[in-house]
Amino acid sequence: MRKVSAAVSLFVFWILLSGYFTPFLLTAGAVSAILVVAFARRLELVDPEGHPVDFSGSALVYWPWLFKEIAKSAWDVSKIIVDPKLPISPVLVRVRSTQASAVGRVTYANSITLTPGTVTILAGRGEFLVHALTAEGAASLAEGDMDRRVTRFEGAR
Amino acid sequence: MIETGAIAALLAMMAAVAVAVVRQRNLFAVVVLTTAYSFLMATALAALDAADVAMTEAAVGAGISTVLLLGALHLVGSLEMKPSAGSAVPLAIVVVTGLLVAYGTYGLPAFSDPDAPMHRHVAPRYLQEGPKETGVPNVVTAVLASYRGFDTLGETTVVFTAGIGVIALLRRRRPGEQEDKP
Amino acid sequence: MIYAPVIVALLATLALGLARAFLGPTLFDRALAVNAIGTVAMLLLAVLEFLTGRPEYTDLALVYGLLNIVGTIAVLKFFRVGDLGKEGTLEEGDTR
Amino acid sequence: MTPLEIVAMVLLTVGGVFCVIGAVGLVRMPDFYTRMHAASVIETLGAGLVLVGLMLLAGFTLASAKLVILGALIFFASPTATHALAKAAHESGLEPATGGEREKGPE
Repeated sequence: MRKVSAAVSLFVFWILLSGYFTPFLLTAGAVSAILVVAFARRLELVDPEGHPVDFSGSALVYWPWLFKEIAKSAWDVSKIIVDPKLPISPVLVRVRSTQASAVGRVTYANSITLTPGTVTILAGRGEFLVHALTAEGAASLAEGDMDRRVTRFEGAR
Repeated sequence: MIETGAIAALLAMMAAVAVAVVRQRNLFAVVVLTTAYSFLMATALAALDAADVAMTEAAVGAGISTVLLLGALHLVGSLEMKPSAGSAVPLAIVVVTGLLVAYGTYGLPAFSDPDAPMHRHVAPRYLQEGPKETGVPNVVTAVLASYRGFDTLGETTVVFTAGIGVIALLRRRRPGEQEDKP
Repeated sequence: MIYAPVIVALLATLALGLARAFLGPTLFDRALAVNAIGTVAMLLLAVLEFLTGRPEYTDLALVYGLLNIVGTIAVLKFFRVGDLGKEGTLEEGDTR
Repeated sequence: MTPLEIVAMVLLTVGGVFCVIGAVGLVRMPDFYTRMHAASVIETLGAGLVLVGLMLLAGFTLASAKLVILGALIFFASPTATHALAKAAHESGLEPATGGEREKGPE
């Protein structure tokens, strides 16, 4: 099932990149997609981690929220940069992560990094080391709102 | 107009990177700066409408050659020695050669001149007959993959090697797989 | 006309990024700057393709994006492990 | 210019301005770790607005689809690269300049 969905996504990707719909080119695309999946299977790359299709539903809920957060904090960081006084108070904090799976932890770590103002330096089991540009940024991360949302994202498959 | 300005700005930045690369003694930094140079070069080429050359520059310049240069650094160490002789003579040679090359460009047809010999030889045939003779929609692809197929085979090998490099770099270790100790 | 401001802005970004790449002082600063330069070059390329009326060549920008991350990871991996052939240490779950 | 083009131009310009702000931060910030935050402004808001602006101009076409793929690539690849940089810097012993307190526990 996962293999079929991987092959279909690759074929759609081919069509998007090519933009031609002649029988020869479509067949070539389909054959390439199937061959790539066949090789990837031999390399053991088609697993829940390599092609996490199970999360597509909950991603539709989580990503819009994440985009909003990114825009908000990017705006805050931009204000700090253009401020002549450069009001930064960088801190290193340890943040709890309650995700059970590797994909969940990676999603949380990447969400932290994507949000300007906070970067995950080390991502361990249950705890991340995060560098924050301001103490306020670190404090709002410690409240754990993002953590809860990622855990929900991970659980809702 | 704005395109010309953008290309000029890109070329100026490339010149700045070249100077920085020459002055830098740490070879790690040189490799990193060379990558930036390749990105600028590829963007300038794309702005000049040479999409295929831009693609190759990005793949070879920023991709495979970074990896190869780093491999070489592993063997030779990453600090460049100070040159023993002064730099006046080499600088003079470089300046004279550069001026000669710049002078040589005045002998070339104007940029994108439709009457240039290059555009009157085989190009019209590729443009008109290409899709019919090869069945490939893109003219550049038709020339590269069909009319100059053998030539391209070598290039494809390079791109393929770059792909293998990517897989080697991003490969994940399975649980239980032993790392062979050096 | 539509594209002029964004092209000027992206060129300025490239120049500032290069300044950081020249100044260093650590390898990481340079790698960070070049990573940003790659992203901005990608955006500039996409904009230039629209400017010249060939929006379908955005594939090129995709190639940049892919190579950008490969280059960054290659430099970092080399810096940490000292050899591109060796595997990084990645035990299950860990990165501490 | 049509209204759509005006909206696209505003998005492109604002995106470009955020790129410049990020680059200014890249030059102004005092140490490597703080510069990372500035660079992520370029990769999120700057790149995002420019791509959305271009998508408006492309309309519902293949070019738009490619721009979406481009956006997804940045969305997934850039935090990975940033994290790799941060981790490598941390492991090489580069100390972040923090305002006194270090490594607080979770609240």
